[in-house]
Amino acid sequence: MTNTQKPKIGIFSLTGCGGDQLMILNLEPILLDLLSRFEIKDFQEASSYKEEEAELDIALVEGSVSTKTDLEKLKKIRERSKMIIAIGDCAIGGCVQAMRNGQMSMEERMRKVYGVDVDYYDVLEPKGISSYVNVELEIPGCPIEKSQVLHAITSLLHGDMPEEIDYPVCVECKLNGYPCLLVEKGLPCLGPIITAGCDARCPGLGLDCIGCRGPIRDESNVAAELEVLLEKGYDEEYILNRLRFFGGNFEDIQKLTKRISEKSKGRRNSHEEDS
Amino acid sequence: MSVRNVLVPSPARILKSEDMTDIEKHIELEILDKEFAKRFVYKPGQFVEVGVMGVGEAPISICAARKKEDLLELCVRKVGRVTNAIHRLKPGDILWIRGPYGNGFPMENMEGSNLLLVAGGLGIAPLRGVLQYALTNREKYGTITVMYGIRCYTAMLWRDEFLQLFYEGDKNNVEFFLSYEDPSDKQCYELQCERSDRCMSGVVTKLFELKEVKPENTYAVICGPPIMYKFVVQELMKRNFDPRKIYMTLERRMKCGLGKCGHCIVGSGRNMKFVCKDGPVFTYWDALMTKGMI
Amino acid sequence: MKRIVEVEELTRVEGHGRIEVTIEGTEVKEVKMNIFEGPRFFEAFIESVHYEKVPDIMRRICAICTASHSLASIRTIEKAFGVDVTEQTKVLRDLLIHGEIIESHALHVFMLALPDYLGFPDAISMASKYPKEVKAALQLKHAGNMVHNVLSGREVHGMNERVGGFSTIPSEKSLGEIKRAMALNKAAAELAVDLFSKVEIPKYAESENALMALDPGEKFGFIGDYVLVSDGTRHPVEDYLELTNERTVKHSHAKFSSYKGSSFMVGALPRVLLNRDKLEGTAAWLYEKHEGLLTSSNTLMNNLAQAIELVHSVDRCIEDIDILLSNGLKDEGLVEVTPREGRGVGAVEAPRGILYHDYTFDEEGCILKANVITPTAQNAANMEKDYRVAAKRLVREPDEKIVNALEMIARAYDPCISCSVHLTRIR
Amino acid sequence: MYKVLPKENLQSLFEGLRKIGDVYAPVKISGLSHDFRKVNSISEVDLEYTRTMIPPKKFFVKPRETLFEFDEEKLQYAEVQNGGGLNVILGMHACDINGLKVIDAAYINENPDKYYMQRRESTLIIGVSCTPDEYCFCRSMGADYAVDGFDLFLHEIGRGYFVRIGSEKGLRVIEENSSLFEDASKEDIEEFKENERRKAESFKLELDISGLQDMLDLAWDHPVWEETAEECFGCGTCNLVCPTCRCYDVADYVELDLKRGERLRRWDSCMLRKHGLVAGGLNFRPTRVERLRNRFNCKGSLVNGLLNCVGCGRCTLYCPAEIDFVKIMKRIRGEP
Repeated sequence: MTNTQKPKIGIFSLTGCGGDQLMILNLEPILLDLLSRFEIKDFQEASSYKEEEAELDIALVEGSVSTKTDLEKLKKIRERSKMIIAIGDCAIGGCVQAMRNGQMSMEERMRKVYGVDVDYYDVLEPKGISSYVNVELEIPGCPIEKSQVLHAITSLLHGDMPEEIDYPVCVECKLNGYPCLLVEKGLPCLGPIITAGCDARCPGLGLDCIGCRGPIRDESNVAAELEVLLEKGYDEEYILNRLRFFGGNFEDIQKLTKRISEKSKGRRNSHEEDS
Repeated sequence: MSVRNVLVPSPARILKSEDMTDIEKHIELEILDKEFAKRFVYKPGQFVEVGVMGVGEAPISICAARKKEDLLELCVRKVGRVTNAIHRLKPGDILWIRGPYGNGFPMENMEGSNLLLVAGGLGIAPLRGVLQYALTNREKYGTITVMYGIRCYTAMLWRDEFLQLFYEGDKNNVEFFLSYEDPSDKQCYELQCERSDRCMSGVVTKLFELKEVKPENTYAVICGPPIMYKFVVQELMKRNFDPRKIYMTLERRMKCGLGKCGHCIVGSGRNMKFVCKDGPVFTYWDALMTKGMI
Repeated sequence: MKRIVEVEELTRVEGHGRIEVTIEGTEVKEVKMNIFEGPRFFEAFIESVHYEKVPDIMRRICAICTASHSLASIRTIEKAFGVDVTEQTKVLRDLLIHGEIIESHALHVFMLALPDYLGFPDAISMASKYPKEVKAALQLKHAGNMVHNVLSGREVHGMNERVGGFSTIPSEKSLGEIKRAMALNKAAAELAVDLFSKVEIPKYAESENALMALDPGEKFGFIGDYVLVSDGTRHPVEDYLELTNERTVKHSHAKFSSYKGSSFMVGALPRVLLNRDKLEGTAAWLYEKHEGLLTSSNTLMNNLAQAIELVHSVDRCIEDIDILLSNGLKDEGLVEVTPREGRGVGAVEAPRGILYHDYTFDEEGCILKANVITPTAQNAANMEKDYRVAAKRLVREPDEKIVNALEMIARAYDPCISCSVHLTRIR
Repeated sequence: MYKVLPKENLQSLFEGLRKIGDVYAPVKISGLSHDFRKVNSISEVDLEYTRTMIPPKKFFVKPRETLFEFDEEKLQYAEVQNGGGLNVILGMHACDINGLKVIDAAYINENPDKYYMQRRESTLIIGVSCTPDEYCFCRSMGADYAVDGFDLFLHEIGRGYFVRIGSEKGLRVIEENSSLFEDASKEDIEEFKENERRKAESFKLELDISGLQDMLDLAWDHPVWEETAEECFGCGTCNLVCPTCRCYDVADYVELDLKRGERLRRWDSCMLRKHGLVAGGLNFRPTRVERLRNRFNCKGSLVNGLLNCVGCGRCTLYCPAEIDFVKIMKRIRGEP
């Protein structure tokens, strides 16, 4: 791709806050330079120009699949794209809107928020796009980090797959020499299990990590996080909520939720027998 | 202060970049900095850190004996970011090199002995250097036996070169054996029909059935995928080889090549080794003393 | 003969929506704004979450008005627990929201709305012919984002503003840098006013609009506890349910609002018109200069009102920083919060209009019930009204022209569709 | 030659040191933690500290640094100028000084790392004595006393500091500030000896390291690795706060023009997934079990004749999972 033709790119969003596209627009000083290196075929948030049938070298997709409309749109993107890059947590694991997956049915959500039946709209339980189509690269974050996007884009322009970050926030926190909020203050920091790349922004401001970049797939020890926080005196519901903010679709967290709810059910049952 | 910066690479121009298989290229490089070229003295089994600007570096073993001061031959398999990038480059393009690193094979120690070279797949690359060195210094070594295990005919590296040895090596006291893993491979089958005493289907250790290997006055040199070492060593130990006379070269993540970055560390508290500087060539004795080495 | 005019997918807006107008003969039969952005149900899953982390979740409703959600959420919690914050915190919050207005308006005015008037599909293609305008937009937007970065921790979904104050106080140096950037870019903000006072603004959507905006107190601003209505009334934000009257409609994931049975408008135009006396300096002067253009009956004038707010917010950022620096920045820590059972309603003016948050807490400070009403949801019914008015006026024109008009109307509101799709039912 | 620095002269010495270059010293940054920071006044310095979270190795092997910038069009690699001038680190403890010696062995003795050497040579190290807490076991590791590796070493005594001179550079500091120092009297020497004896007795934590290397070798298949892996996050904190760990990773970054860029290195950790990964996807330490085993083996091994642990206690204190280094080593030895 180096010097011949400009790669054709499309920037799409499914259900989410639009923050990952916005982070691209937030690259103000280099935005025009950056975009000029591509042929933009679709960028709904910033342009009215689109070629709906055009083949794409790269499709950047943000947002979760939360409706049947999302899913159809995603499938069409997949058909026309050589490479799909999921940008942001929504597109990777569903982000905050997946917080109650497995805990609260779509029926219940519809009733609570809209006061109508589930078939009133075409909703689906929110999931990342890799649950439905093949995804070549994931760039995590809520929102994504500009530096990481830029690194990914330059790598791709160069012809390489960017290296993915698969170590936790603790690493960057220590590289910056921030005092450990978990060890020193007993704050419920999720740094040990959350994907780095943010340069430990929150600990740098004295705030415990809430996990907005999601756990590291097949690596994070979420059971240990639960144990550590229980020992520090937090209750199970509090910890689970926290793990779920951005990890509702994460397999190990779902397992943990199940284990805990079964345990508490068991506890309730035995209480009932006692009385 | 006049300390040389060992982390800064030197440019080398690609003279030749030929596909040997779908995933392996033979690359010839000309070292551009002639002062650097002079210092760049290497022996078989050593490796270089090869860099592509903007992508990174990867350790690549040198696949030929040193013939000319500024010339370097590498065999690059496309397996990761850096090697993918190397594959994209064309003659005339620049690679950045550091090295040579590692201990290499002790060719002098082996002088006066027979050589048994056992290679699997890409493992033939460093052994090609050993073979070339021994052939250029033919009088210094006894019988040379090569056992080369491949997956199929098209996966055979330096095919013309090695087929010539396969057919005519005996003239030069080189016995070349070939095994292939895909039994349905027609071309390999034809080779086997032609020379059933030198070629058979199966893993490389099957070749021990064709050749009676004796430990006396013989050094074994092994290179191949990690899984291969155990089985080859087993065969050699059955035949009473001295663990100190079995050489093997290991693969690890040798990021710096200088014993600093720590990625290639291996062993237990009793014996920790950096593969990049203590190796990558080790004896089987080292492996027995160093947990987790093979 | 039945004719359906359709804007298949709105572009240069945040989120996903479609407009469909059904015409029979010369009569406009039906107008629908179909919002097909997926719902996210924030109010459902925020239940049981401890107050301390509520703003962290709620600010993720929207990216472009992330600080507005953040501050609305924080103020709601503080009201519920009776927390008073320090003067320094108040000034910092004011600065933060002005930064957001700049960042959001710069993007909207120059990069999303202006291409319509200059005949380009987007700002990127506009850049070759109008480099000054695009550069101004990017620099101004960058200056707004500097405020987010420094005060909030990052451009989108920052985290440094907390219940009770700011976790880390910005350095004098970084505030000085913002001040410099603002001073350098004031001309860019004025350029926006100049541009939108000169382009021809279509009148096809002209019709009566009821307006609502927060009463900012003494100075023109974006934080307040009372709502001003163009009928001359003033209401505490706690009465927001009567003011907005939400209902669910089948064709949209967003809910539609009405006041006394008819639609109303929130946003820059209502703010500028209802609080015109509170504008100061260059912004006040520019308002007077263009007063004739700024009529409440043409919602397309919203862009000009946004441009005036840009000038105002640039000045206010500088003023706020001067106050902070002259008082000396103090590392005050957060005001201590004692959670209690109860309810709070808080509002701020997001770039697009009034944003309400309403939470009920249990005694430990965990959410029992939440409700959020966003500006775009409040505007939705008024937008449909404008589509209808315009379609009627343009009914004899070809589809293309109607489509273009509908899109321009939609864009004038600067709709934030992502925001608008997670509203709770009034229980 | 031994000297005494009366307490009241500390401030003047500090001013003297500031004339040499920037002074870095332990500063309290949180309830538990200190950090070596650049200081402008002695009042910022807390010499009574127990340990910093990040060891002073950070001045020599930087957490992150640009190795060089490149411009491929021009076939140029430009080294980055790292500092220059002399710096002073005031207040290093014996364990950290000994830790630095372990890194020296790897970074200077063979294939010297230019940047490291430059920084090492341009830094004046002034040690200070300390009091062990319940995490310190440096005495067991033979690292509680610095024999060399410093320029001056200040041992606290009643009337000030008993000063040992470790290098010519250190001697020069004394000479240039000669009015601040007094000759050590018999009483001073006795007090120094007494303090050292008392310190030696005050350790609450001990680890028997005799035959540790074989004990680790024998523990290759010990259940402790799997059990600890259940608790461990694999977050790398233990490595990053370790005064002897020096693994690093390297990455290239290019500008949008795809011609210019830089090569960066940063501290790495053997507890992270990619540490043992080679191209093609094979991982030599695929799970936390192998990684933990490797880390403990590495710490207990003798590399270049030096033990890779100085007993500073940081890895235990700062482990978010509260994994206790000494406890595990004891378990391996079969101690109760």
